[in-house]
Amino acid sequence: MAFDDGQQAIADALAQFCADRCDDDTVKALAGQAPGPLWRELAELGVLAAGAPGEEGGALEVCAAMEALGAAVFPGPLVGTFLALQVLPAEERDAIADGRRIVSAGRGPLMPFAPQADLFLEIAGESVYRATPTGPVEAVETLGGEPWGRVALERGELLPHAERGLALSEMAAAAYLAAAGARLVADAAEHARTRQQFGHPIGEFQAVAHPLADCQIHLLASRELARSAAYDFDCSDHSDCSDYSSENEIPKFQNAALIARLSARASAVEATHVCHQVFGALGITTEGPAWHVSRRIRQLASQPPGPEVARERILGAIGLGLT
Amino acid sequence: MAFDDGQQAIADALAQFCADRCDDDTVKALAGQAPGPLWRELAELGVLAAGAPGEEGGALEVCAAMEALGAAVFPGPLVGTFLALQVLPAEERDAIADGRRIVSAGRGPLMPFAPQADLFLEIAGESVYRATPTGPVEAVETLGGEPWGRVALERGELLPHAERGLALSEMAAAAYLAAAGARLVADAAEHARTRQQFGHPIGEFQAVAHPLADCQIHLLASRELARSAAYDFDCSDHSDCSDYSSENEIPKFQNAALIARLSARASAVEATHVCHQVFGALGITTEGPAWHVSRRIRQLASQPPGPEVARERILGAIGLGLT
Amino acid sequence: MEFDWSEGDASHREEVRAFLSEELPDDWEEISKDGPGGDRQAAFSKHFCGRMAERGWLTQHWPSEYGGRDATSWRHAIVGEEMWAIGEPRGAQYMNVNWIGPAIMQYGTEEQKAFHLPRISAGGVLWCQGFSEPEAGSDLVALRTQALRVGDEYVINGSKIWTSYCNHAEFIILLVRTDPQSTRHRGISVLLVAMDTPGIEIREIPSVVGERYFHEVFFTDVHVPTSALLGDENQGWGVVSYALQYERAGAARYARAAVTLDRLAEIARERGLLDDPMVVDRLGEARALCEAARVLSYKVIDLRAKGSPPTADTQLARVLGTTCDTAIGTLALELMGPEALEYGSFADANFRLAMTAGVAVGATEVQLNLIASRFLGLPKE
Amino acid sequence: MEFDWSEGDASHREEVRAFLSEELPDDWEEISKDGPGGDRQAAFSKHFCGRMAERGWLTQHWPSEYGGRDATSWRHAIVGEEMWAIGEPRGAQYMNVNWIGPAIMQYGTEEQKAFHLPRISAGGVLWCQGFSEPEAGSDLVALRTQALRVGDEYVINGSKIWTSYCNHAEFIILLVRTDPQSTRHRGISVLLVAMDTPGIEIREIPSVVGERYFHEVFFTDVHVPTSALLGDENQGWGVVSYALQYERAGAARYARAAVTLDRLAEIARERGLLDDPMVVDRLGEARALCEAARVLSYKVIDLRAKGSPPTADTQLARVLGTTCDTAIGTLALELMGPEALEYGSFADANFRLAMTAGVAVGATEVQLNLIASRFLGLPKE
Repeated sequence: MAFDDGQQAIADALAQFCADRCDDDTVKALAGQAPGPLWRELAELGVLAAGAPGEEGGALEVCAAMEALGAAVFPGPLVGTFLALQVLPAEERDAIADGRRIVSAGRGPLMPFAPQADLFLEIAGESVYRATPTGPVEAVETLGGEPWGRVALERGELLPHAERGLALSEMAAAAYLAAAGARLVADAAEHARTRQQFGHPIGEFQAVAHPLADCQIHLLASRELARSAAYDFDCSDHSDCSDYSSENEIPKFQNAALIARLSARASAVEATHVCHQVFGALGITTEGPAWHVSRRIRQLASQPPGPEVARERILGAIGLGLT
Repeated sequence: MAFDDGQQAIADALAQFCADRCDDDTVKALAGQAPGPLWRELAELGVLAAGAPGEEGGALEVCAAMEALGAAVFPGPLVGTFLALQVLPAEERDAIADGRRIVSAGRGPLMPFAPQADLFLEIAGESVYRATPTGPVEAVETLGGEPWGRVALERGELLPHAERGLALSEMAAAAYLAAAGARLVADAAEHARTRQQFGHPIGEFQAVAHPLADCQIHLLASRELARSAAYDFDCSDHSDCSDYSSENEIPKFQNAALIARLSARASAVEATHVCHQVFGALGITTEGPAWHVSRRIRQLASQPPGPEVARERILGAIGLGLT
Repeated sequence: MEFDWSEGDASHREEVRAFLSEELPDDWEEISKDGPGGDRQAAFSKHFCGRMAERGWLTQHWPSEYGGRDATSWRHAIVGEEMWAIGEPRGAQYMNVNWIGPAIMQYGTEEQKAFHLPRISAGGVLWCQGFSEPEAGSDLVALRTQALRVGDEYVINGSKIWTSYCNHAEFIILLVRTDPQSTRHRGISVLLVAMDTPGIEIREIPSVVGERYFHEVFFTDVHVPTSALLGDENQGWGVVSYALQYERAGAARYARAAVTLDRLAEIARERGLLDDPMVVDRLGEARALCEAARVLSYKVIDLRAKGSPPTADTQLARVLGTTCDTAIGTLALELMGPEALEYGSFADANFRLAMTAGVAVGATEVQLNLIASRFLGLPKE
Repeated sequence: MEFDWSEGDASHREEVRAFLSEELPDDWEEISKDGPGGDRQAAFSKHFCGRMAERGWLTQHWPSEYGGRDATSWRHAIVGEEMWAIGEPRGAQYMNVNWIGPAIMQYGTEEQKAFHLPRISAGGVLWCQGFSEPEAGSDLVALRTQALRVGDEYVINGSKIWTSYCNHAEFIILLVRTDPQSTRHRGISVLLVAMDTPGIEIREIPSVVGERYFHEVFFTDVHVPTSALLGDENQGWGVVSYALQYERAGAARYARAAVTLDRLAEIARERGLLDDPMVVDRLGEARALCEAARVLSYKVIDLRAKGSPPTADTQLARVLGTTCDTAIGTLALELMGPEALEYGSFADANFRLAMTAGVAVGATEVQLNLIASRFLGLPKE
């Protein structure tokens, strides 16, 4: 599945933006930092706005953007932002899409980007609530280099369109994870082509090459599944799309997003294992080529919606198949 | 850990017995057959009797025997027999140890060797009961080539020493599985040394060699764990053995048997996957070098005590470690 | 976005399903138990493929001049999915329509095309594929079977192995060495040989995956006319490469796997196993694998629909299809506990079938080598 | 059966535990947080090893002539298990007593033995190991650092990388090429060099696994006397192979892993995760892995106790120890969910540590090659 010209243009433009403004050194330097000027620059490109209902763009545009951002392991509360743009009323969206307001979406009490957040969303099962801190936010340094916080939340208003918000954010996470994983594999392959041991580039050894090839397969499939989930999401807005699984109780876009997330999560985490093996000691230096990528993958892979939600939805989706 | 001379003599004698009386063709021919003359010949060697309490021998002798029998994938109700010899009263043991009475031990309603069984033992959690069929035994052909049966059972007397019986039979299964797996790996390695593809023996390819090496490691460790479990079992009869985990509620021999079984089960099943890849199409012919081994592994790996019992015991054992 | 099922595709799927529910007898499950090589399924497939041919569906993706309808690859893929999902009532004929026919179309003489293509398109002829040899498995070009040219005939000597369905086949597409001095890729040719030619003998190799699955085929002084040659003499490697590209993405294994998974989930539900989160997780992972395999297959079909030459994407789809089959076969065995051990049970049958996944179409190892080299630029050993 | 802990072994373990609970300060967990390379743990280890030496335990397995007590390898293994389990209060000195000292014993001159062994045995000296180079990782013999003989000195130029603990070390056991014309295994020598020799510079490489874990060490015209040579000139490969055999089974990683697993199980229990059969299964699998690694390590110790030369069993134990560490690190991360992401948390710290398991001591790949060749007779590429 290929993007159309407009979507491809988004991906290309963002790849260029990341090359200019967010290279590896920047990513490393920004680890643990609050979303700052770079986040607002991204927002000004209209990337976040594409995730709001009724705006220019849609899920495929978000998907194209997330692939470019994932390949650059661009930091920031991307996933929570896409959730928020679907569930919050129109009048609140601009400040979020502009990068002025920071969203923390999670299950609590450990919340992503909580120290900087202007707005808290609590995910409980398939529901999303507004939430208010009832005490101070205790900053927490994370494995993934994201600034999280521990905070007690009081649950507020139940928000509408949670199923769309969760699906969009899951699809977005899947696209990002698949791209970050693929980039890690590409870098590891480059290393394997040049690193000599025992008189050969290590990429000649099947013990190195085959696991990388296996990762590549799963990551490409995950990318396709994310694109396909984005397509289904956009389709669900229109009546002219065929939806041969429409007999099912659960909308196709929800299942597709779940499947994409499961697949991307598994394949990106597997890629971190494999690539760290390939990089050896280099991989566990903070200056090295792998850590800033693999830590982000680890972080995103652990983010909600977590296994409980996935499980419930799997139970619903189990009979899907082709029939 | 090496066997002492007596134990090694058992292993050697049984290896010779299997070479003479139970080669691969015999094993293939006996698939699906009831225990017959060969079973009684084995019994006459005193192999089964070694598993009875107070007899000559003990768990290490059983372990040595099971390693030899596993390497030859010797057929018959070995595991259930060792269970029975521990839980049944002395006056019933001779007929079982002599091979005259066939034991079917399982959770029901699908019971191993049921069509031929003279005696049924029902395993329920950590307990073992005598059981009586309440109807006819419906013969069931199995994936593993063992003659099983579907039969309704009425639960009878609760038998004593279930913990010893289950531990001995688990250790026996572990020793057999580890040996059968190791034999499969050795055969696959032999194939990999001789089979040429792309101008090289396939064993030169790391994609072939490394998974085999990995299996070898785990199988050797499983063998050691089975031996170690057997040692603990025998020790538990004497007071002169050190037992640095004796503070735990669960006897060391029980944990050791469980660990050995978990390890052997996982490593032998993994060996079937890996070796079938190495053998390719040869592996899925019934005439070929792998199927009669891998089907037996599959069968034994699925036999009770199953995951529920294992889980309960793991919960008990979890705090074991070195402390 | 370039891909979606069109309206027509969706209704075609419905038509195919309606056709299947009409044509498949009540005892279809019993008939198909032993696989496409079984006597009953083989016999049924001739009738069934005839009925498909009547509707114009059997080779609808072929050009109309060869008995097709110029349908898109997507239409044909829909048929493939539906057929595989239900246990392949076309029997071995999926090979005819997927790659043997197309290879004849590409490389055949006018005479060969005129003779073979209408027969395949009509659904009444069975082919088998004589590629592998005892010493030439994944490494096909190590083949030794010789066809020496003597006047206007070839005289074939040698043997093939793992030949599926050949007990029922009228023809074999046969890979032979026509230049006895040659090695590796050079000097190989492809012959189209009638299976009733004197000198051909078949031995069944009993397999764990069902009746008549594997055979050895022995060729002893088998004489065939030189007109049996497909493509140019000694240039057969090009022919076989072309066919293999189609073969490797030919089978919608993921469709079968998805149906198996649905049944497995149903059984798990009946047994109350769905309370166990581990079971649900495993089912979810397996579902994600099926969908991943499906989506990669769609990439391949998309290329084909656009008339682009096959790419290494075919390998990706193939490896993932295998992974998926194996994962579900293993899951079936684990979920069913000792019940899975019953011979012929749902879990047992699927596990046995899954065992062949990595074997049937080229070793995964070779495909991973290719992927490492084409996608990741890794050097070859 | 040849193996069991003797009565004395069991009571020795009790003694060691009592000693540990007496000697380790209340803030030991805090001290040991950054690993043996951290400043606090390094400083503590000098005090601690001195206390061990007072008891005669630090090098009890050494011969009495070199400051040991002729204790069995089992006794020393007990110490190793207990030390590793609690976070290695010996700091980097486990290297001294496990393999650097033994290598000096085996290959050293009388002068070297007299100078170095009592110092190691007394617990007050730290060594580091200068083997790896940027272009010579698993493939050590690709090393380029040169030591040219000039009169009665060697002049060293080059650099080492991934050198652990060298910031605190007084000495380095250094692998150099003394014959500049040589390649591979030939022409390599081992030097014992004081770290305060002029021309040695250290750069820390920030790592994900704790403070001062990795360094680069640069040698610029470093002059050392020829008496620094350990073993014969150009015969250093024998020396390093001897040391590596001890190194590779030196660390009782399984003991640490088992303790980690116990804590993980405890946390899982507190959180009610043990109701989930998947969690219990995974814990059980991990426990079986730990025990498997332990039992293979015991085989190696058993050989050593009998004075047999090290065998390829060492590789088995090593690979399984790594597998075990990785499995438990991953499990910790999965079980803890988002909580695991907290920097410095139990799961995070263990995961980071586990990441080094496969890296620290020779690549697993190389070890699998060895096992395939020695145990399975598979041909080398």
